[in-house]
Amino acid sequence: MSEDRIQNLVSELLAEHPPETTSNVEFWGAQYDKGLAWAWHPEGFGGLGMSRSDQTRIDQLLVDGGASTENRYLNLLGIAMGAGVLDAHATDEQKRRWLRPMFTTEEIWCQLFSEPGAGSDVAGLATRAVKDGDEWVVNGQKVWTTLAHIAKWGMIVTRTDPDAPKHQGMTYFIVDMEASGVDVRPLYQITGEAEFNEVFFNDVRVPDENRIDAVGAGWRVALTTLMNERVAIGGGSNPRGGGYIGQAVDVWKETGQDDPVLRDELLHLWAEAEAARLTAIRANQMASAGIPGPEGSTGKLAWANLNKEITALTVDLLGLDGTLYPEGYELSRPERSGLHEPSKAFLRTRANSIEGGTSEIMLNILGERVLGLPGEPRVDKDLPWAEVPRG
Amino acid sequence: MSEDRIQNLVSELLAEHPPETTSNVEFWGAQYDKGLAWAWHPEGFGGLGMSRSDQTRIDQLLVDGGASTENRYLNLLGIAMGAGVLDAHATDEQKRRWLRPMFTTEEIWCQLFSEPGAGSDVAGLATRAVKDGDEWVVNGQKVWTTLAHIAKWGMIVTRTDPDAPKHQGMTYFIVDMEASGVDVRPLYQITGEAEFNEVFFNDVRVPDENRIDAVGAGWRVALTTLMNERVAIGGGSNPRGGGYIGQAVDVWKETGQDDPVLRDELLHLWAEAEAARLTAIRANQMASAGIPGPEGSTGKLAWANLNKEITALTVDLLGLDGTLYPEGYELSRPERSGLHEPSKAFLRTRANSIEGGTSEIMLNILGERVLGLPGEPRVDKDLPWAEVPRG
Amino acid sequence: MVDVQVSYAPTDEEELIRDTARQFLQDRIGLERVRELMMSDDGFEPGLWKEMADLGWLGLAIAEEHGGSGLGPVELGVLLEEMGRLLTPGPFFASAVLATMAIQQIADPESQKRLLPSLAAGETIASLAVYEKPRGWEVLPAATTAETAGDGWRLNGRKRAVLDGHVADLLLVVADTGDGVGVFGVDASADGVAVSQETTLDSTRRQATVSFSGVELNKDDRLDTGDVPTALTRILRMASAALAAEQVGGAQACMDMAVDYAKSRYQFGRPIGSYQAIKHRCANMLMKVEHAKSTAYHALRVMDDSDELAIAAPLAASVCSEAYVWVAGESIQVHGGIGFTWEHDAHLYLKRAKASSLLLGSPWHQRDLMGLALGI
Amino acid sequence: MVDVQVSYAPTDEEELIRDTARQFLQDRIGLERVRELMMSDDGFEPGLWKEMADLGWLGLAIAEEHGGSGLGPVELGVLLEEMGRLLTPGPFFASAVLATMAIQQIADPESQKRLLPSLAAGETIASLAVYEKPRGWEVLPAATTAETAGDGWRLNGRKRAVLDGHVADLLLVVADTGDGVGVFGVDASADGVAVSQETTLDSTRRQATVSFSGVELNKDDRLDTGDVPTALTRILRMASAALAAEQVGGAQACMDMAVDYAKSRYQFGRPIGSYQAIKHRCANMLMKVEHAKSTAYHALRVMDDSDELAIAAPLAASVCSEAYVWVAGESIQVHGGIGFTWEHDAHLYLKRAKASSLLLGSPWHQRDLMGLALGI
Repeated sequence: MSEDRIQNLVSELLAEHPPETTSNVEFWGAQYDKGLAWAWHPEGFGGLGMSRSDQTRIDQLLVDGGASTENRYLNLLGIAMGAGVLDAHATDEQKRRWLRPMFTTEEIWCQLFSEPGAGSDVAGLATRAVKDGDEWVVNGQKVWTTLAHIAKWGMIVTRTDPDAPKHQGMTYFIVDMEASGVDVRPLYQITGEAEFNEVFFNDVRVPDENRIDAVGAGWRVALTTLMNERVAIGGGSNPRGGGYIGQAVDVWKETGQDDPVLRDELLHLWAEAEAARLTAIRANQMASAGIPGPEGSTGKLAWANLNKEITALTVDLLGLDGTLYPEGYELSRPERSGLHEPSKAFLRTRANSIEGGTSEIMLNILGERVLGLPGEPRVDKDLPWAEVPRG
Repeated sequence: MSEDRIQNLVSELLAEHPPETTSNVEFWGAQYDKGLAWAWHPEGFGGLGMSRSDQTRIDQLLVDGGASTENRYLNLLGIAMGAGVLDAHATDEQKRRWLRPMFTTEEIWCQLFSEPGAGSDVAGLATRAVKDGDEWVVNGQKVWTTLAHIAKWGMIVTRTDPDAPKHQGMTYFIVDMEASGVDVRPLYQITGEAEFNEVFFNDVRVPDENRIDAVGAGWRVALTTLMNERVAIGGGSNPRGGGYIGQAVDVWKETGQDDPVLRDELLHLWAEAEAARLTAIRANQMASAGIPGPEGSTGKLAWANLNKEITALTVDLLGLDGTLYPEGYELSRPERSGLHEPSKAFLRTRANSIEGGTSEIMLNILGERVLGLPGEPRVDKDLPWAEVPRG
Repeated sequence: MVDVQVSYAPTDEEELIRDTARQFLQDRIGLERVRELMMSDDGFEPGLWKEMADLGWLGLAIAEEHGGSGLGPVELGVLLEEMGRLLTPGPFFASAVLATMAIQQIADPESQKRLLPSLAAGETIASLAVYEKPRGWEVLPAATTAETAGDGWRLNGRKRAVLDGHVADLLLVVADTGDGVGVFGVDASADGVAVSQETTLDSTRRQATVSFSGVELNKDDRLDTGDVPTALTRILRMASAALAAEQVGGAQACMDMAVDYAKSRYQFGRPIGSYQAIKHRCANMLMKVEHAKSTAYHALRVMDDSDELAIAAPLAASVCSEAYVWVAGESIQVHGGIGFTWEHDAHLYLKRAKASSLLLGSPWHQRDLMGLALGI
Repeated sequence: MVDVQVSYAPTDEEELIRDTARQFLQDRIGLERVRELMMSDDGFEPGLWKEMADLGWLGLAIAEEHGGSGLGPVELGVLLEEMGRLLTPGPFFASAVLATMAIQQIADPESQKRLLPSLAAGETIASLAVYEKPRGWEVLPAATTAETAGDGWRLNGRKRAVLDGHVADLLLVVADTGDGVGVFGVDASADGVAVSQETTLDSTRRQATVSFSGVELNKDDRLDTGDVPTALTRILRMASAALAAEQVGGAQACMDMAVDYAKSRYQFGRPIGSYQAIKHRCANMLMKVEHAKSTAYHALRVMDDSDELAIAAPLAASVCSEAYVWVAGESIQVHGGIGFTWEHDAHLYLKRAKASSLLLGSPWHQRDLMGLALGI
């Protein structure tokens, strides 16, 4: 789509709704109505049938024009993942109902996949949904749910046919997080903070019109969600020397150390981090040049290892002071923040190799999907879900 | 058995066959005849029905008396493993035929288990033996065979029933390495030396009287052999600072280095090596105290890793000189030697994590047999051997 | 290089101590209770302390003439290993190990007779105040000074990382007298002593920063006799060996936890312990734990051989510190999401492991000491 | 810290060079032939050298005015990556990379005009004689001396690790003139020059020790102009970046070999690549190879930015050296017994990897240089 047309549409939007005199919610609403929210969506659903890269340009122009794009963070799971799911699987009625308030952040979204018994093996999930008239009755427990405590809508995958093989018997719904029977509790972590929630469903009634795609198509919809998640996470590319390696270097300098052994460890990690950073940049360049390659697949794994090693070294650099925990432990909800101070960062990053796909799963994916190595013998694949051993 | 009796028997032997005036072969023969070869064997087969620890005392007394026990090294595979196999599985005729010349080293023994297609999965071996009258006709290839080029007898496991499950269709023979159709070739390694051989069998005829235990009992006999092997290998316990870590320290000192980073790496490996060494000592003490524990099971794995890391660091300590290879590469048979010089040691030790059980297999064994973790799903267990996928 | 031979097979008495300790700790101060103390202000339970005294634990390594059981470092190690296994909170290590060793190694007979019985009886909680710098573990020279005042002393300075200093009655303070370094027994409640508890990475072992401003001391509050620097080196070696035993217990607990979970947790229809990624990790845990045990057991058994201890103590400290931190971290990984939650115990061990590895000298610092002893 | 932006996506020309090189090397000097040369006395095939000259490879990075193709380090890197993949033996790195870079960076225009054309044409094989010490990679001060003799020079000294010095016609010798350091072009066949080939860990890249006793040189045999120490530092950085590209090719080959074997080798009725122990190791190979590529490609693209090269070159050298050594070693492990035999190619790569990691500065030495550039 032509630069001009995009330029014009954005100028129009900015002229009609001057950011400085317009509330964010109002502005985002107008942006949606103009089809500048998800440019690649069809007209009427926040888009104009343009390309994803067009949206990048639009956002840039909006930022230049003084408008806020913060909604993409405030409602990350909705705008980055939920919208993709609706675009690919929802009816027009459903899109009309949900997309606009999602984009305006009037309605926050969360994702309800993982369960205590279904971590790496998400498709093993046990939360049941049973049809009752034109409603479904949901019972079960979800975990690791960010934003659940402020969310209006939840994307939930449920087990609707326990006698079908695990990947077939699932159905996907949008559940009202304010409905009765939904119980959201903070899930406190190693740091004492609760970034996540566990969500309990007790006879929660979900209207059939909130079902996404067909009964039994839940796994397909879930994969769309996860695909969009991978895009969302990506390789957070700090500038050189940014992130936790930068913090480690700062600590090294501030504490005026000169131990050559620690210096080599620091430089070793600096080199590994820079290699991972350059790899992310190279991967983005190759992707935009349309040259497929494996560069893009290693980031999550690399940064999980690196963050853990770097923050551990940073605590070591503090020496005796590394045995202290300045902030203290108090069970609390964290406010959104950047880098943690070293000892908290050391604890928090232990989860990097678990959250969003364990490193073991990432290694399987690299081995099987990228290198084409054969999978392991599966004992659960064709069994009815109800008969899969769960210990 | 009483100290006195052992004392007397040994004094007798030494008196009747003064080591200084008796050839080793003659002495070892007399030692066998007196039942002082494998004290725990029954009388008439080199033993007196004593205990294994009695033999340790006997050997000590013999050494004190100036006799040589070098046969235990010259014919290691025979005396350490073959004898155990015969003791457990052979007929009296077979023991009479083989034990004495084995002990005197007049007949050297070798072991024929591994095959190109059967490494970690020894039980997958494909060397066929087909009955023909009261002989068996053997065809196939064995690899990693030490001493085969000087051996008279080989302990070989063969496939006699391809249609039985892999562990059931095997039969064990003692094969004459001088028989026609046996072709022994040196197997050159990364260093250019050939410590091992590959052995080809082309229509080699083995009399049925050389069969050990029943037809189809080959795996059971093989396990006895491997059990005795584990005992033989054990945890080679150097004195503190001995072995390759000692060599690394010597290089550090001789080259008069002071790089603190390399020093810490050296000390790190020194500490790991000392920890492994102390563990071997503790394991032996616990074993003799009759206290079962896992201490004894980690040595092979630990030393494989350590030897590789230590020799790699030693080459690094040599710096620019580490790019040289003083001995040069010449395809040759090595003479029995102690420590290799650093760059050859670096190459040779790469095999430590492969030979005698790969580190992956050792980790499986530790995980499953020691920690009791469940095995993996097996796709080959109950299939007829002939139908097991081999790619 | 000499090869010091010692016997590692546990005696019946050691086994008895182990069983009793494990039973008592499990019943009396299991992880549930540890969590309560962990969140409490001082993380200390006087009742438990009294019971430990009655069990003879506080005087385990104190001579009978001073009211102790007269047992040795090996028995002490067994106790510490069991405490490490359950993260037992409180000043046991600070008072019954570190401070007690310090008094035994450094104090004159009179002072020992005066102080040790009340430590053994649990009436006095003592702690060694020796560190001053935020990093690096060199304890000398001391910036804290003790100047003569009348026939006594006046103490000025500031010490950090005083273990459980917030509940200590008696502080053993290393100070520069202008005429060499001395060790002073200071009543924590004396005028001029200010004790402030720090928030620690490991809430089950607290620390305090203690400042001394013009604290008046009597003549006989100076405890040291003989060569103080040498004694301090020796005390810290002995303490490192003792801490190593505690670390071994913790590492063992993390491994047991991980292995049990790997057997019972199913994903994709199989116990996760049947996957090599998990199985091999657990096997490596086993190897590291066994190696750690070997170094700790060895160090505890050569406490009286100062040449050997100079090698064995830093060896044990570096090997056990690294093993514990690694096993505790990998145990969380084996547990996956649940291992990262506050409610699960895995993180308690990681925090203890990491903090312990920096308490008496980091692994690389200990390796440096070992190298000096080895002439490398 | 500045963030230097460059483009990594290969141009069509680079792809063309890659395809041509891979094809030619595979056909002309595959691993079979490499093994023959490896076991030969000088490991050098003049015919191949001539063909490389005809292909324009020897002058790839030499200006057209001097008979070269006038291409840059990026194209050179592509060639080296392909050579590394097949362990191409011979003096390409020594002469067409290291010595050529040296002449371009250090020699006066006259000397460049005199020397470069014959290097580009393959008529002269040159090698840089700069190292003197058995360990450590500092090249200055030089113990080798050049004293004025008449209007020429007299050279005395000994250089080691002269790459492929046994087939070199021209030796670029760094020597102390008493008035600063100079670089001299020495005819390898001149009187007083003694070249002895060493046996190397990596038989596909030879080294010689060269001694100079009273070698008479003409005035214009002194090649340097400008600041020699700075130029030498720069040359070794550029060479490290180039070597990194070669290391990337070798690491990639080891990974490909291991992955292919893991797919085709069955044990216990399954391809060994279906076991996590093997699969995860291969996945880690992939990560290390991709990281190595990123650092090498970056360094090759910032050759003209000396500030950035001061960081990027040692970064690439340390990352690529460690990646190659690790991948080559793990590839042997994946192959099991066969990977350890002489007949299999795996060990050839391990030897190249280990030797290359120590050739221009070990990983820790390179990290030290990187740290100095980073102010760490």
